[in-house]
Amino acid sequence: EPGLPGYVLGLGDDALVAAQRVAEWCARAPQLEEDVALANIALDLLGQARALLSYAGELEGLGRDEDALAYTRDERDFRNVQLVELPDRDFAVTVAKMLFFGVYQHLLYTALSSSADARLAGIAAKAAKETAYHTDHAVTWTLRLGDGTAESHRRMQAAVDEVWPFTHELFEPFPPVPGTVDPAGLRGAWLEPVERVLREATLRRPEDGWAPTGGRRGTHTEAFGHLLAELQYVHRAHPGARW
Amino acid sequence: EPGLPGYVLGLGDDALVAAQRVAEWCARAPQLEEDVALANIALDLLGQARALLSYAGELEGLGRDEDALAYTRDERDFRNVQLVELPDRDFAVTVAKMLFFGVYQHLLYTALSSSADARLAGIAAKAAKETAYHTDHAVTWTLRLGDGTAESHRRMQAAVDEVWPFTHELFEPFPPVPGTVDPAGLRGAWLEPVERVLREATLRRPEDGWAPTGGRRGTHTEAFGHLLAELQYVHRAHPGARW
Amino acid sequence: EAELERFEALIAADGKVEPRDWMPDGYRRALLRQIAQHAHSEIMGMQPETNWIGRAPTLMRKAILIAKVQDEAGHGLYLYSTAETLGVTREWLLDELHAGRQKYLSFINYPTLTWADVGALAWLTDGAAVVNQVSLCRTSYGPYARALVRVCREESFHHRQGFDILYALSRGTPAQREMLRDAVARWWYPALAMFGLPRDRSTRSDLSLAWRIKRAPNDELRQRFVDICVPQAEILGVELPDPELRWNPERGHYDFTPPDYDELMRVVAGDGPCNRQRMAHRRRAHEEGAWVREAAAAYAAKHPAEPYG
Amino acid sequence: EAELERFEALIAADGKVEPRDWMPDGYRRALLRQIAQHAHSEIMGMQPETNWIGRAPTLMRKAILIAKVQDEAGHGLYLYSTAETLGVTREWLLDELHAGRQKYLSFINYPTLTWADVGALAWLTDGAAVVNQVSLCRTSYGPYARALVRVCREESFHHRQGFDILYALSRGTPAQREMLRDAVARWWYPALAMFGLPRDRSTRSDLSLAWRIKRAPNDELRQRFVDICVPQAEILGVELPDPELRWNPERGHYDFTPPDYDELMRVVAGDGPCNRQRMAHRRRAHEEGAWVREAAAAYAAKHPAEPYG
Repeated sequence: EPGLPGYVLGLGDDALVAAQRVAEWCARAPQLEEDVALANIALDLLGQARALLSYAGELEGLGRDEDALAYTRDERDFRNVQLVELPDRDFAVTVAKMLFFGVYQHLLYTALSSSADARLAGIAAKAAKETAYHTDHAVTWTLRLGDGTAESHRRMQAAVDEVWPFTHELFEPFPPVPGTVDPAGLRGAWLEPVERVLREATLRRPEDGWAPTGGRRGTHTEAFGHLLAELQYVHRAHPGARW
Repeated sequence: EPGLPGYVLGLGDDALVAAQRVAEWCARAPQLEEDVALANIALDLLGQARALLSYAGELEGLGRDEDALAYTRDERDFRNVQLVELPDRDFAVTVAKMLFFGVYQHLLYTALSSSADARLAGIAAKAAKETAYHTDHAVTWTLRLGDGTAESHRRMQAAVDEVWPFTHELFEPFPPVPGTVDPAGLRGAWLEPVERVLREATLRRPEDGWAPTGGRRGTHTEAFGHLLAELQYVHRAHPGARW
Repeated sequence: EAELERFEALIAADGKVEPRDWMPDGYRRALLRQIAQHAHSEIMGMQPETNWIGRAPTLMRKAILIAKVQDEAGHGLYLYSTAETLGVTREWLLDELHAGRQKYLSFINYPTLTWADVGALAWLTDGAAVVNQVSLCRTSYGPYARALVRVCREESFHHRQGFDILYALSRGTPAQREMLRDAVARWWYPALAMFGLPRDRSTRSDLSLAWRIKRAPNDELRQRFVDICVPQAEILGVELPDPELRWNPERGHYDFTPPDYDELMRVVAGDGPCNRQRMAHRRRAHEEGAWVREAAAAYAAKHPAEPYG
Repeated sequence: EAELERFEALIAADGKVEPRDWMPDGYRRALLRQIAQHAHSEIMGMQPETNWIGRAPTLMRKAILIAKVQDEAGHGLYLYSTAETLGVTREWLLDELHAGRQKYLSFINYPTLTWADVGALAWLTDGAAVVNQVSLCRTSYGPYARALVRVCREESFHHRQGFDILYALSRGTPAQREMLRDAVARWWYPALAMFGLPRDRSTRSDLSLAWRIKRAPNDELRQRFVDICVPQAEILGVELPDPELRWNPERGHYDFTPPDYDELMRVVAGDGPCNRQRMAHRRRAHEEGAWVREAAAAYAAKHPAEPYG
């Protein structure tokens, strides 16, 4: 699904799935400040998801609103990258995902905020500000965990190693569409701050090698189906109901 | 919902939910023999569930088969005891649930195998044999964990303490219905082997006190809704489909 | 003795006690118990709600629910800081909570079984909290009074959002209307019980009133709450689960059956449906987060904050 | 030397090598690699299937799937015992697996994304396994040959059940038929790749054939599998994802595009979509179960089994 609708849908799904995962931390974060911060980030991501999915639905022209897109598509129709769906078994994994994904989103939204597509530019301009905060937050925690205790260093390195392969998919080329920004051009700008933060956090930057992919074409990890079951269950159990 | 249909439905829901939980161990049991044994127990329970739910559906006379009952009822319509829905965070919890529930099921099915209701008697006779094996298995593990290492003793005692309060609900009286056995009469017969096994396993028999209840009236624990989301998702996502 | 007189005069004049002021030990203890219970209730109260974030049936409802939980975490932070003005640390307060020596509101020990519970919980228990806290805004301890002004504003927003969830259900499918009825039936009494024991069974209450930590008796607040709820329930078209509930023109209030205070005492003592689950969840989160907090402390020790400017 | 001659004569006469017989080191190594890979594949292969036990769309399908997974665990047990006849322990075999030094079949490193994958996985990969194992039933090592007879019978049952899942989908809703098409398209090549490298890229294969550990070359078995699948795919009304697939009357076989062997090598080397996930899951289960195994051992040491009679 190339074209603007597919592009916007992909970004919307990224934000939706990331929000669902981050929100899993609510009421079980390592400290109360982090309950507040993670809920805030989940809210920002969910706001982005709603704006993007609404727009994608309009572009598509089939009468699907944000909820129809979020709640009634099947797994194979979701276009998010695999990185956002990875299970957050450990707070360090959450931090690694937030760092890699946050920097990516921030670069992409910043570029998109001068898109010729005014609607997309507007959504992106707001989201660029939000993701600047998310990135700062992730950087802070990467430093604390990487350069904290031996245990936190070990966990953070393991998390970086685990998540790194999934960052390649973020920069897969997108066929040129007016108003969009091809993420393929952003990897250099992404590597620079990410490598700097890892270095400062005394963490090893993983080798590039294995590069799992497929999310943008609807091929997800096995964890994703379970996430969808949770996300969509109530909505699906009451077809056609309004809430 | 008194009467035979409600009685049979409750037993069927017990078996269904217990099967769903036990099957969660597949491919992650502590050893391969246990993968086989737990899959076997899950299968037995699922078989009981299918027979009982089919019969409950016929008694009810609304044209609901085993799948309609398992997949399209909402949380508040399930009649299982809360014990079976408790999450199996630890193998010791699984063992404790299997011991307490297995002995209960075995007593009840044995008594029901001479029910005046031939259909129920038939189901119960088969299930009585199966639950004898489940009980043996649970006894073996209770002894091993209770009288194994210090760590396993600690975990097994914690599991027994955690699950014990939920055993009271097993013996709530059921209004007299021809062909049924009131579980309220079974507690003495249940306590005898259970206390003996706990003693032999060097485990402390918990005090009776807190006695959570409500499952038979559709009031479940918060874990149950998540179990249902998993159980019913695919079925609900394709209303009316045949599989 | 002069100090006690000055303190009592201040209270009598409806003045505010501030952290640097002298205060009787009993006052400090009662206040700390009150604020700690309030703070703990905010963070424990997140649990029945987060149970539904993942399954919220629309994205807008999901966003509102996350925002509510975020507010509660924020209130928790704010109220722990308020308690710290009394010379304790958040760490100590959490230890007291985890050890079961300090309490949180009893309604939190009931389960949220359907989506309608999210609405009923907010409509009824946040509604009850607002009635309570509006009165508490005139509490005699300055930092707590100021904290409550902010908390109250957000709680009243939550209360309205809860009503809105239920209103949508009341206009929905038969299954949704049944969900609404069922949830309200289960949450009505836990909400009524939030106002605590009636006068004749509550000894602490009088002292708190005398010191103006609390500003109205439990029973008065409970009546105020019932009087507010009944017309709202009529808008929802939902029956409150009390056959004795009716307008009493002589009193100018609704008559109602009071909560089962024995049940309340059992739940406070630890034997509600979810006490063990809530405490285990809370302790697990705390224990599993220990390595993160230790890392943050170690990092801060290695990297003292840069001086400003 | 006399021993080697006797061994080779036995092989040439299609006799069975038994555990107590002398055998060349190379034979023992090749055999162990084969049996270990088979055993590991049984237990690792449970993972893509257990992923769907919780969500199986009918209770009958759920029961069949649990039974299948149970069979696989049973095969695992049986095959580890078979490997033990070669003088190793199950513990050592598991350590080799966990350390990544012994392999399992590559198809297990692909994800099961929809319910149809459960059917496609069984129809295609169990189908391929049957073709392979029917041939292996005549393997020269006695214990393995006897194990395979039983394994084969159950695999062929699984294969038919997989087909039955897909058949139901093929008669189902448009969404179900699309699910079927999609799953078959994704599992076709992982199944074809199960037969291993073609003759010109496989050096080990010749030796295994010479020793009659394997009884037919990879390419021959792959062709046999394709010839079996095509008419079954026609019954399902599903297109196999190969535009070159067509009957070749001269060869009396279907022509087809072979799998991407470079991809196969990458997946075997560890870079399939799910290698890391599968290994992490396996190691986690093993580690989290350590205390249970230790308890069982401690109990057994305290309570030696009662003597019989």
